Amino acid sequence: MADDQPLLEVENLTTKFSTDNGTLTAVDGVDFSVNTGETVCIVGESGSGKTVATESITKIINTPPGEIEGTVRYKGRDLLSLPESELRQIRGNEIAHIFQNPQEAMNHCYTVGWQITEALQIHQDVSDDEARAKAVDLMDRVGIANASSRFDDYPHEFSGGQKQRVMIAMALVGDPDLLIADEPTTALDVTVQAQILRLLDDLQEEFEMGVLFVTHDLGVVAEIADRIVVMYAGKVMERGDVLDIFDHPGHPYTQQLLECLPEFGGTGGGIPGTLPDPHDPPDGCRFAPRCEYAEEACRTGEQPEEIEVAPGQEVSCVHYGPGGNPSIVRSEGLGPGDDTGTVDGDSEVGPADD
Amino acid sequence: MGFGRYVTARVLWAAVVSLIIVTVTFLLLSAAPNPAVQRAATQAALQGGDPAEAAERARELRGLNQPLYVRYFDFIRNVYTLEWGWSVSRSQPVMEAVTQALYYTAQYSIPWTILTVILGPLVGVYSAANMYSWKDHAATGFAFFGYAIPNFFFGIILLLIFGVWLEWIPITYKTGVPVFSVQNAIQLAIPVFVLVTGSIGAVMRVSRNESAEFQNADFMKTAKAKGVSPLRAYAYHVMRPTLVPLSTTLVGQLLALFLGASLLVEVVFSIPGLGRLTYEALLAQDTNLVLGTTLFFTFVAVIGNLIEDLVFTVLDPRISYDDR
Amino acid sequence: MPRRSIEDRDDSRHVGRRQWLSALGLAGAVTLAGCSGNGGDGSDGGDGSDGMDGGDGSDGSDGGDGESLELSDFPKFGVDPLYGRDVAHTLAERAFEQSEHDYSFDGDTMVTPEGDQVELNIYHSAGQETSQLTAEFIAQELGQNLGINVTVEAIDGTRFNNEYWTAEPEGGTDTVNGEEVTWENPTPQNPGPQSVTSNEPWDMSIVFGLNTYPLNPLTNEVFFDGATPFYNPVGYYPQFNAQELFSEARQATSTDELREAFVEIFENLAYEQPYITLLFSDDIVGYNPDLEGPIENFSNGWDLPAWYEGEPTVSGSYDTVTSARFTTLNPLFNTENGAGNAIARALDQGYTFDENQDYFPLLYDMSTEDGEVWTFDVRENLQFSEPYGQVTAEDFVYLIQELHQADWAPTAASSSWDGVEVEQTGEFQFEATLESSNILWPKTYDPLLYPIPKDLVQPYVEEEDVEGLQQDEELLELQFTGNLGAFELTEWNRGSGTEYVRNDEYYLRDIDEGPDLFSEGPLFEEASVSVVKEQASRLGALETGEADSAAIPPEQYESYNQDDNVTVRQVPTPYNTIISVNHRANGWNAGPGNLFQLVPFRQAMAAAISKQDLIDGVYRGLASPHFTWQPRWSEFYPETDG
Amino acid sequence: MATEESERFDKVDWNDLSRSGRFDLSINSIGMLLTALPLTLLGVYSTAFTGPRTATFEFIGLEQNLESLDFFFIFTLLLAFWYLALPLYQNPRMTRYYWKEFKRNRPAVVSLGWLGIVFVGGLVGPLIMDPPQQQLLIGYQPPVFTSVVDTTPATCVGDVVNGRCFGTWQHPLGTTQGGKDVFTMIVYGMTISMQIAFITTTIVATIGISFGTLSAYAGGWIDEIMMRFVDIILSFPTFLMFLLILYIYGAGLGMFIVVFSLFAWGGTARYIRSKSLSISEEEFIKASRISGASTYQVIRGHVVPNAASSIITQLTLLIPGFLLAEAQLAFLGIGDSAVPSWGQLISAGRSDLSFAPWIVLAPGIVLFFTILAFNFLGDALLDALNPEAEAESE
Repeated sequence: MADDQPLLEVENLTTKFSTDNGTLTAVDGVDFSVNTGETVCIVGESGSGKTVATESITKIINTPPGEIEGTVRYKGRDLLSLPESELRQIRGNEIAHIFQNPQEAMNHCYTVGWQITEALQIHQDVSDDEARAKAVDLMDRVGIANASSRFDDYPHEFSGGQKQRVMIAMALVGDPDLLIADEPTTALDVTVQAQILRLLDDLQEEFEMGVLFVTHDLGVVAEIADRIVVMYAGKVMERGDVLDIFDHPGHPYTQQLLECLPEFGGTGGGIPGTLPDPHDPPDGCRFAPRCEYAEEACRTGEQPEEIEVAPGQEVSCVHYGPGGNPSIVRSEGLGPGDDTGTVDGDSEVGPADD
Repeated sequence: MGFGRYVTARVLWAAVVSLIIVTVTFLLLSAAPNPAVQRAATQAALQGGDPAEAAERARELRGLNQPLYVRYFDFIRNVYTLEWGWSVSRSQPVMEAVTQALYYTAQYSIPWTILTVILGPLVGVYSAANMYSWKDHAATGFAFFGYAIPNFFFGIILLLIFGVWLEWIPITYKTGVPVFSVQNAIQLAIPVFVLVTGSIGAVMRVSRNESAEFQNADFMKTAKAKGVSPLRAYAYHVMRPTLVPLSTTLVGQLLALFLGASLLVEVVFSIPGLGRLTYEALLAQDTNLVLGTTLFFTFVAVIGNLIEDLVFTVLDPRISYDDR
Repeated sequence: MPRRSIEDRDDSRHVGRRQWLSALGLAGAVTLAGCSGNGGDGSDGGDGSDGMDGGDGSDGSDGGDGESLELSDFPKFGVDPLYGRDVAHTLAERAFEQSEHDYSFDGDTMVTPEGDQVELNIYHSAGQETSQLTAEFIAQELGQNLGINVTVEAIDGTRFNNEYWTAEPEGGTDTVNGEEVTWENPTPQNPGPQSVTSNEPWDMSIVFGLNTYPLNPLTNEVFFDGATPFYNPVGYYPQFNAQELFSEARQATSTDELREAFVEIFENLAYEQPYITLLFSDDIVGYNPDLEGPIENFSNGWDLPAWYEGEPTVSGSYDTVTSARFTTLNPLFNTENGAGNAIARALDQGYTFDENQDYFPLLYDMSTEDGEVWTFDVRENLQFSEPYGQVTAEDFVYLIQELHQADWAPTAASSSWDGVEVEQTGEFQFEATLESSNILWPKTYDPLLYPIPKDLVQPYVEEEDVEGLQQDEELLELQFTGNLGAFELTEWNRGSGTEYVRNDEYYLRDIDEGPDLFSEGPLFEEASVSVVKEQASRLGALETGEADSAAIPPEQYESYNQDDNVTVRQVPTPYNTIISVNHRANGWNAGPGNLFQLVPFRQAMAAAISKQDLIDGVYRGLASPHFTWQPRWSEFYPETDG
Repeated sequence: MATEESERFDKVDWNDLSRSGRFDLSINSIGMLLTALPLTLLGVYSTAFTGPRTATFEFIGLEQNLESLDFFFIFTLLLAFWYLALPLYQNPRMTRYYWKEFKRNRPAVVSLGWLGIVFVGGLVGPLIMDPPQQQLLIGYQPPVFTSVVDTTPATCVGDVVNGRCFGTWQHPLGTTQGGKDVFTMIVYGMTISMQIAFITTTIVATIGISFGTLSAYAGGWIDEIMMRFVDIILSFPTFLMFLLILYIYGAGLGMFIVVFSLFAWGGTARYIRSKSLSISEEEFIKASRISGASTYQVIRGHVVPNAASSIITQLTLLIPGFLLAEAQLAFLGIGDSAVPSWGQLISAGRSDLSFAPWIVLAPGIVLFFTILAFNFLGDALLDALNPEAEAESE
């Protein structure tokens, strides 16, 4: 695998679902990439298609009813074109997944140890004792007290936080190179959340993994993300380095997202309006109906191309495009600790909303 | 309260239940006129003796004139020491009659139970796996067909077609045939088929509904993410949780079917099994044999329920023993 | 007085049939517990008073309205001219006059004194298709021709016997034909005068058919010897002097004299219809076509050892199917016909009757001069199995004296040896003296004995241990038979039947009487009797050759007759199909009095039911009309027509 | 895809709750009383005053005779009408909702149609068709459109063409050995099946519900004893017990129904208990308790209606068992042979299967369809009536 090539490269990923009332496109031509040792965060409200995107990478989504197009190059191989049997070799062994709700994530009828060693033994020819030893020390590593005796306990005998630790152990038992974490801490209370995040961070270095982290909580993003990809209604609005985006968010949606955070000087208000209907998404920019700077151009044609507005930072917004006036949108001064109070730039230029 | 204590509690309870049922049977039968006494009376009358006195002697001979509770106690003593007395209508000890009949019943009920316990859940999970597809409708259709068609009706038709017309299977059941021979398999093929179609329906339906829920459970997504193959996912991750609710209904279903269905299949295919033994014992009003067979079925039912409880707790670790 | 054992007539009775003398033929396969009994009526012989000589039957005096009906001595009711609505009405009206309550006809319906329609019930054996159809046909005919509303009810044979047919014997006295008659020793079948009744009331029943004893009609005195015979559940009071006629018959010293005496008895029975006689149904038996030996005669199967399949060489097996299980194979206590057949395969009895009803000696030859003293000459080549050695007269004498005549052992044959003096007169000879002469004694089957080793029975006799004797393993599994049976019993599986293997030293081979094939007998390697409950399975087994013979229901006679892999034989039976009408106090529940007690009313009922339609409809023509207490083919049938 | 907001079973209607005092009966109960009273009077009259053989309606000239079983059957019909059919009419929105759910399951609709036929046939049949008459001479007539070799029937009603006797419309499904018309016997068999279905379900439902709710609400050791008693009932070998009782005290359809339903309510009781335990945990029960509703009102107003959907489903799945048991007993020759049920017909025709198959096939297939119909109906009810299950599998 050439060094310069990213660990995971997703191009034009599209996932559609055929339901009773027409086809629904949850992910509509999304690209992103993850390098080894890097943590990429996909951010967006729930229903923005971020979970579907991650689950389409290794085709965990059931097809039918789902259809997945585009290319997902992992270590140079396009996973989507692989036959199921080969893809199965990669799941759990090369690419691991942890999910949001640890309570339901484990089968109540089997011991925790059995479920962890299962992940290992279906891929590698490892004897039971070896597998047990590896699992126990991993459980220990993820912070489960007296792991060797807890190995034979059942899921209902663990707390939420412990269960998530077990899930992490289960994911890492196969020494994966890429870890996809789909809102792993959302269901946990805040104190446990912090521990889990720090654990993930340490493990990332120890296992030299790439981490694709999905969350809607910008607090979490700030803490662990290297790069972030902002998704809305199935499309990428903005991507870039975490610090750049937090300092000077380009896309109005990102700006509003950041405003929701009190510690970033936002007023804590929510974003007016609701998500568009995925069955027939609006023309032009997906955020146009809820965007205060929306203009006629925003509501026609396709989602605007992503334009590099700063080194490593791209935004998909008409105003930055050719003939657009970025000053309308681009507002300086919004950054950590700076409380200019004013919400946005000179509001008199763009019509508030039509 | 710990597995050990729980098991003993259930076993004790099983013994109490069997005692109650046995007592009810005893009372029912002792209320019925005893044919042997009547026969003795007519016998004596025909020989010019005094019928009343002969009836009294016969009753004495059989110990029927002692007070009820004395008869009841030595009846219970006999029951639990397995001396079930002599069967008049079969001229052999009741115990021997029951074991001999059991030998034939076992030959078809063991394969029947195994097939039902294996095929039932498999077909159920399979049809849940491709819910609402034509495969699902076919499987449910088959299950309902088997469940709905009266087994004796189905039996006589199959016997006519395969026995009389095609002559593939013997019409009368040959007892002399060695148990594990092909000939025995042939002659038991149709009875077992009739019984399995009858019992598989209920099991299949329960397993289909139960496994449908587990199919979309989160741990299935985890399993897929771990790279577990669909086959293994179903075999382990869906099957075992499905067996939990299934086990409660499974044993109950099989027991209910065991006496009824087996009796009719034995009558239709002239298999000298336990069902027919009970039926003929009742027709001949052979008190000892009726009690013997009732005891047997009671023990089977009671042990069945016991197994059901134990299996239930073993299969589903979430159930702790205190709140059972 | 000879006593009878009651047992069931299993409908698959066909080959090697042992003619157990049965007073009661169940029209169904329900086994009735064997209860043999004695005649019990100390008939003191006719006192010569010339009571109404039954036969005159002349009408005249009690002529009803409409043309006066002339009844011959031997009237044949239920067939033209004595069938139909008018004949039935005339006879019924005669009965109305005799009865002190004024029943009458309101148009076509018979009405009680209060004016509502006469309603009676009729019982038939539950689960027996033919029995149900017959009952429904009778109900229809009585409805049309006598305007009686009959409800048909099914009942199980055993329960009918216990609750309706028999009763607690009470005794008592009553006037019969103007004479005082007392019931000295009442029996459950004749508990006393008409005032003594069974627990449950009933009007009519076709549950039981009775045996008419064509071989030795003398036995029929058990039914009709006056009002107090051993067997009279319906409480029939004969109006002719039955006792006198039966005692005359007993004096007869030759068959002609016997026939002479019985003509009058049977004419009276035809006239008085104690039981409404309907028909004699034949046994229809299907056989494997290449089986040589079965005949269409009452003694079908007596020469079983001479039967063979295909070539007259020892080969193949002879398999039969039966519907009812065997309760016991212990020869001393068995009273079932089906089990009788199973025992007969492995153990011969004293003698049998060949196809022209002549005595054929098996174990012993019987001879007599005066019909009172009978000598039994036992064959000398008879051997029990080890360790019991040769069969001698001592075995038989010991068996009779210590078992059949002992009161502690209720053996099946005990009623046959009551009042018979037995004495051993030689190593292979013994004599029996009867209380009164009976030239046809062998034909009553009373002197028919099973050979039982003395040493086997002795221990039980000393302790009078009945249960031990009944449960003895050697007796139950017929392990003592030596060379006394055509086959040896190899296995008795209680649920599925019996299996036998050929007996290589069968004694019959070196006797000189009988067909020459006996010298090779039996010509089958094996034999089996399997219990198959489902009639469809029995017939299926016959068709596919799994069974060599099986009983066929009348309605399938036609189709099996044309089926080329089954030959069908019609075997006549002595069992009749009758309507028993309850003369006793708890009979006739339609209104006051009891019209069943009146002869003309019973004649009206007999005339109201078309025998031919019944035979064609239910029995598919495989039965013959039944007018008096003898089948048409019996020597003692009153007429010698056709 | 949230279901459109409809008036839900478990909606708490406060004013309705406060108004329904103990004696203020809903019109359903009033209707029930008004119709059940004359019925009981007629019943008393028929059993006490008329002789065993005179018909009940003789005083008005009808010669129909009602046995005690018929009275009980009519009573259950009234019950079903007032408490099942009428409520569906009373709240149309809910009915429409359930009908929409139900319609999706095509086989269930077909089976509902079939059961409708059997129900109507069972009720109206015996009134318009006189009971099957035995005519010996026309035994074994083949069904219409079919023919049989002419030696089978004694005489052929239809025409005989080259050795084969053809069926006629006079006996659409042929005749039995005794000449009884199979079609009439099947119609009469429908009445028996309906009687079995309705009466057993009523008995099982009443005992099961009362036992279940009582033990759920009594709690503590009472609940323990009751549940242990249910254990005993469940492990009773019912079939064997029936054989025993039957043989000593005689078989009759009434006896069959009583014995079988007395042993069958165990499952329902246990089910209702668990259902009412789970329902009583729900908030709205606590809410109504706080507002002063007595235990009776809580059970009557909330627990039973909520459990109603599962009770109905459970019962429809019990009925096939009873129908099958009756047919099995008839086949064994133990059933009451005077009762013209399908089982009796199968048993009567079984030995003629090889040459007169229609005698067995007709009732067998009808019985098969009826049992199948009840199964499909039960399943469909399970999905349609059970909102939670519906939401779960969304």
